[in-house]
Amino acid sequence: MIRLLLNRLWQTAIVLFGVSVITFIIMHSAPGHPLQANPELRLDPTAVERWLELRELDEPLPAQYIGWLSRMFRGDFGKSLIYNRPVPELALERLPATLLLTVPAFLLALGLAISCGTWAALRQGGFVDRLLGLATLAGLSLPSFWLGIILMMLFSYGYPWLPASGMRTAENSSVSDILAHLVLPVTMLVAGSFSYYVRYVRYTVLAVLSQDFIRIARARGFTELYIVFRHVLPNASLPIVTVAALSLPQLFTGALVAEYVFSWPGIGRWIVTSTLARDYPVIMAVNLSAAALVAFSNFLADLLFLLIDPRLRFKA
Amino acid sequence: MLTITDLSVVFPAGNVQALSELSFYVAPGETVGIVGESGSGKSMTALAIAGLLPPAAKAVGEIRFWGRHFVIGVSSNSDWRAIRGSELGILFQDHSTGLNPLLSAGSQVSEVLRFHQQKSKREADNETARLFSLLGLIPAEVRMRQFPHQLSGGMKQRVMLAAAICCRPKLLIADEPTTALDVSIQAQILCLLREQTANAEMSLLLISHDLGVIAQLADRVLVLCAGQLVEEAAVAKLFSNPAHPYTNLLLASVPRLDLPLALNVPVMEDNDEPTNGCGFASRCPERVSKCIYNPPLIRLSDGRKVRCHNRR
Amino acid sequence: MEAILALKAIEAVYSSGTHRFVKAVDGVSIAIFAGETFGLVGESGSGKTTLGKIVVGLERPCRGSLYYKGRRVDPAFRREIQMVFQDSAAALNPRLSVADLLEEGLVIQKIGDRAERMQRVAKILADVGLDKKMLKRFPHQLSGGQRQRVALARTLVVLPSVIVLDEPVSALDVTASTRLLLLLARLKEAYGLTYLFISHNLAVVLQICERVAVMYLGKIVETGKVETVFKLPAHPYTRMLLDAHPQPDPMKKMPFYQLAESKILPSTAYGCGFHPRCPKAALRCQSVAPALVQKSEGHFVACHSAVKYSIT
Amino acid sequence: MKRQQGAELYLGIALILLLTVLAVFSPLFANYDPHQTDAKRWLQSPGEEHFFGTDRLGRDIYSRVVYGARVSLAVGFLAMLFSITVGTALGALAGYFGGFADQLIMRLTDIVLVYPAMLLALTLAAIFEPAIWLVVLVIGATGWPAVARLVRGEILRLKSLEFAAASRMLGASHWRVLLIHLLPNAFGPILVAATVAVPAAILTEAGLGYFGLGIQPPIPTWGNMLREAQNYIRHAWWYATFPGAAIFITVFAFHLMGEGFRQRLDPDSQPGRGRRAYYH
Repeated sequence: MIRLLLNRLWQTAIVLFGVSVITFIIMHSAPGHPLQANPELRLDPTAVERWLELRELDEPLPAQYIGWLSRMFRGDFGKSLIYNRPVPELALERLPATLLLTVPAFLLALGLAISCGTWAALRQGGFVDRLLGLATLAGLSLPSFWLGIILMMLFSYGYPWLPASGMRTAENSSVSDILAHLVLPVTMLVAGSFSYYVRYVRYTVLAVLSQDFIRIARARGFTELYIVFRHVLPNASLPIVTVAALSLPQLFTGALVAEYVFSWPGIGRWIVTSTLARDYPVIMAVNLSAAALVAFSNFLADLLFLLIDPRLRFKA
Repeated sequence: MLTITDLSVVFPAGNVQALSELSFYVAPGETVGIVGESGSGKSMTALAIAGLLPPAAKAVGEIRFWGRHFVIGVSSNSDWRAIRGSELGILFQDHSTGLNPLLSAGSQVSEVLRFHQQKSKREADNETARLFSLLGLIPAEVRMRQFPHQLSGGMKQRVMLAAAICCRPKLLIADEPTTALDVSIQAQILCLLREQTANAEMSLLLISHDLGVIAQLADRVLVLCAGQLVEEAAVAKLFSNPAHPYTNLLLASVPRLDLPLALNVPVMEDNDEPTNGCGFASRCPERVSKCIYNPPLIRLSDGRKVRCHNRR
Repeated sequence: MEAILALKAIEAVYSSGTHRFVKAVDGVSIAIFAGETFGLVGESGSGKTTLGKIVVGLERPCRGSLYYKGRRVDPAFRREIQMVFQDSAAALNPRLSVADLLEEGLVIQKIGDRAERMQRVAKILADVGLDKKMLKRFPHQLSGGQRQRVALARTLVVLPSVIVLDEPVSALDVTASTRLLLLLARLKEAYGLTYLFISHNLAVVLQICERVAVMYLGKIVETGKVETVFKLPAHPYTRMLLDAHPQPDPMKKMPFYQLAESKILPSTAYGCGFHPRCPKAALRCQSVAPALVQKSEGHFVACHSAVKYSIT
Repeated sequence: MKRQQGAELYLGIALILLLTVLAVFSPLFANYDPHQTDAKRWLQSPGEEHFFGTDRLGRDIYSRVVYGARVSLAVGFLAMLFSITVGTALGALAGYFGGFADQLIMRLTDIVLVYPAMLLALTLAAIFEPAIWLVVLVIGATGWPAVARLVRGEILRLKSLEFAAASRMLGASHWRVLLIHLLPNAFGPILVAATVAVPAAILTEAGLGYFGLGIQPPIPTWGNMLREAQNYIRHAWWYATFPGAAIFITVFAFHLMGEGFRQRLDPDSQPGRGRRAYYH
């Protein structure tokens, strides 16, 4: 088990190294002077100077890379060209809003998917199963930003029930006001990831159901409910945990789009606007930390796997 | 004790008649063997008795089990559930994948006891430990705590046996219980089955393609060919003096340690076209013209039953 | 007489999760003579399949050498030595027709033009007892016995002199198995073949082999003429295997089997690998591994108690 | 009730054919020049003259949607070709030869897979001048690792079956085994991956367009039409609805086809067919 863990840790380290190299290469392959490419940007001249200085163009590439990496390690992610403030500071300000949006969406999508997917698998070929099959296919086909726009047109403008954008109406608004703002972006996020999860849950549960020990559990006279909760779901949970962890990049992307469409004051919208404005320090820091976050959470999923599965726990 | 009447199983999708009008009984304490080649309908018989037929199968027939009456296709799943695991134990071949990999061996036996006999966890664990020792899973406390992947194939099959007989069923159905095991482990499992059926006064329905296994354990044998019962006889009579040419072929084909291989085994090409007549006719050395009609099952003077035009 | 194939002190190691290094094959020496059928028996984990794979070059030994027709050769694929696998469904590419499958060996070896190749394919197809109409079929359209014959024919097209048969009949029904065994005997004469026949079924080995080696945990524990080894087994393990074989005869019930399954030690441990399960185990069996010594003409055994018997 | 088997497949294929015809022969279907502006007729609601209404510059939305199919399908197919080719080649090499090549390729897929694909695409599109080949490259570059892993798994599974070994024994070279025995048997899953890769690429392209980083106006793409539309959603419902619906229908058609292929390949996982997963 320890060996497995170390092996995964080692792989994660390699991945992080690769991520840093790729990010660095992308940053350096930007043609010409990136700030000149955008004459529309009105920038603080000192920031431009600092940016050029940061690039250390006179040094050889490996030296530049090491310098850049060591600054990253020290927590110096550079300053935003637009706000002229350290990147982590800007990110932390926006983190709560993003978490408020993504965590409920993630839990809701996963919870709904597990219950619906299990139901569909148990009634394989039934009406619910077929309906869900078609609905999730449609859900996967919906461009999320378009869904957001349609939701906004319907429920904010067509029928003015819900606020169209932002997180709160006024500075000191109530909890219910924030909740009302949450409804549309969360719906948009859930629609996409639910379809993705539910198909996987159904597939996994079907795979477990076809295993011999389920047939044998039935031969031992257990009720269906008992079999589902004691034998099916624990075994299905292993792959579901993995896929939930692997879907984190999609969740990240979802947040980007949802926050942009609904002007949600979180990290995602900031990333998109920074990218559009070619705010390089922000773009690079965000790419690096997003990839690192995903790599780390994959590692955590492996850990969780080790805890659940005795086959791995008892390996020498 | 167990009576099966006119059991037929059809798979409409593939137009396959898996079983046709099979009738037999199992007396209390008796071991009945069912033998036949793959596709002869052996396993379907086991599944039908337990009400576990796949939904793609269309089946008719009646089953009487200790005064209970089941009509296949009519009786509901909860009717069967009343006997499965408690009065009717089932042991399958798949020892390698038959246990839940996430639960310890002991808990997979004790959960059966707790479910059917409402025992407390401690009572069930004690009973499981007793059963483990009895079946040679020793030291029982250690084996109970182990997970399936830590046990050998033979040990897993013994855990499965423990789970099947822990509620002292009146009938145990063993479907190819030793097929995937090494011969030394197979011998152990067969001895355990022999011992358990004798001590616990449990009937055994033993399904196997291996005539050796059948000869060792069965009191009475049913021979299935292409979904039909072609011969039924006490084990000694069947092996010493087979009545049906199919039984004869099976016996001549099985390699033995004490006799050379019968080089005159009739080697006939399989015919894969379905027939309405005798299912063995295409391979039968004694085939006559009327074999294109299905012969009836007749009772011979010595009590055995046979389905062949040439045995009148 | 010179051996067509000789193995000298072959060792093969594989690493597994539980034991870091297990010797799958531990110092095995075998000589197989031209035209004979040499049986290799043992239970799962005995290393018999690994040995077969080494012979054909599918696996590399970490020590030892291989002699073919008296010349030392590298362990690698060679046209003269072919293998037939147990699972015929996995051994045939499902996307190729029987004709393509049979022709492949000729195409690879660049033999003949298309017409010549098809002629040769047709002859071999007839030799293995398959109809010409099979040429157009795909593996999944064949029965298990037919598939196994196609697999056999596929090796025959390149005219090998040695064929390793790895459990060729264990997945087949008893009648199909008998037919394949008879076919193997016929082909041996017709093509001048030598077989290395790997099986766990002693009765099958008795029927078809002239000499046999019994393997236990990577070592040969007994070898000799089949009649000698099976009629007068000198090693307790061979004795046990023979006792455990369920005889298809209700009059010959197997003896009661010892239940306790001791932990099977890997062969890296000292002493005789079989001693934890051996009824005759003495103190020195735990510390000193017995060597394979001659007991009588051509009959070798690795057991302290058997050797003592022969010396006195 | 008996379900029509393969209905998804045929419906999907029919829709895709229709869309392809639409894209190839756009000028025949469009009744206006998609670039022709008309200041007097801006933001007209759908009617007899303009089926889908007009946009902020008075251009005909229907014609622009028809022309937009060109970009979407082209990017979808090209990006799919890129990721399938690269993914299959690398996955097959990794799975068949194992060892160092396998380690290298798998770590490379790990690295690409931890990047949120849309973020990477946004970054690359922001740094380089957006052009159609760049969009294809960016989407293909994020799509190949999933294919590589799939193919590697298939090759590993097939390699463990004995027919590869049997062929080696007959004297076949590694390339022969890989190309004649293994890859053709992996065809099914690769086909399914291909049908999934196209809609994924179309969605990403539309997303880039929506963020303003895809193919640039004035070339009409469904993505950049949605971007223009978003400031008018309060007043002109048709502006955003039709380009979005076009994306949805296209992507749905490919998903239907993929589902159809999957059902043929793996009937077990499909409703009401195959090996009984669950019975009483």
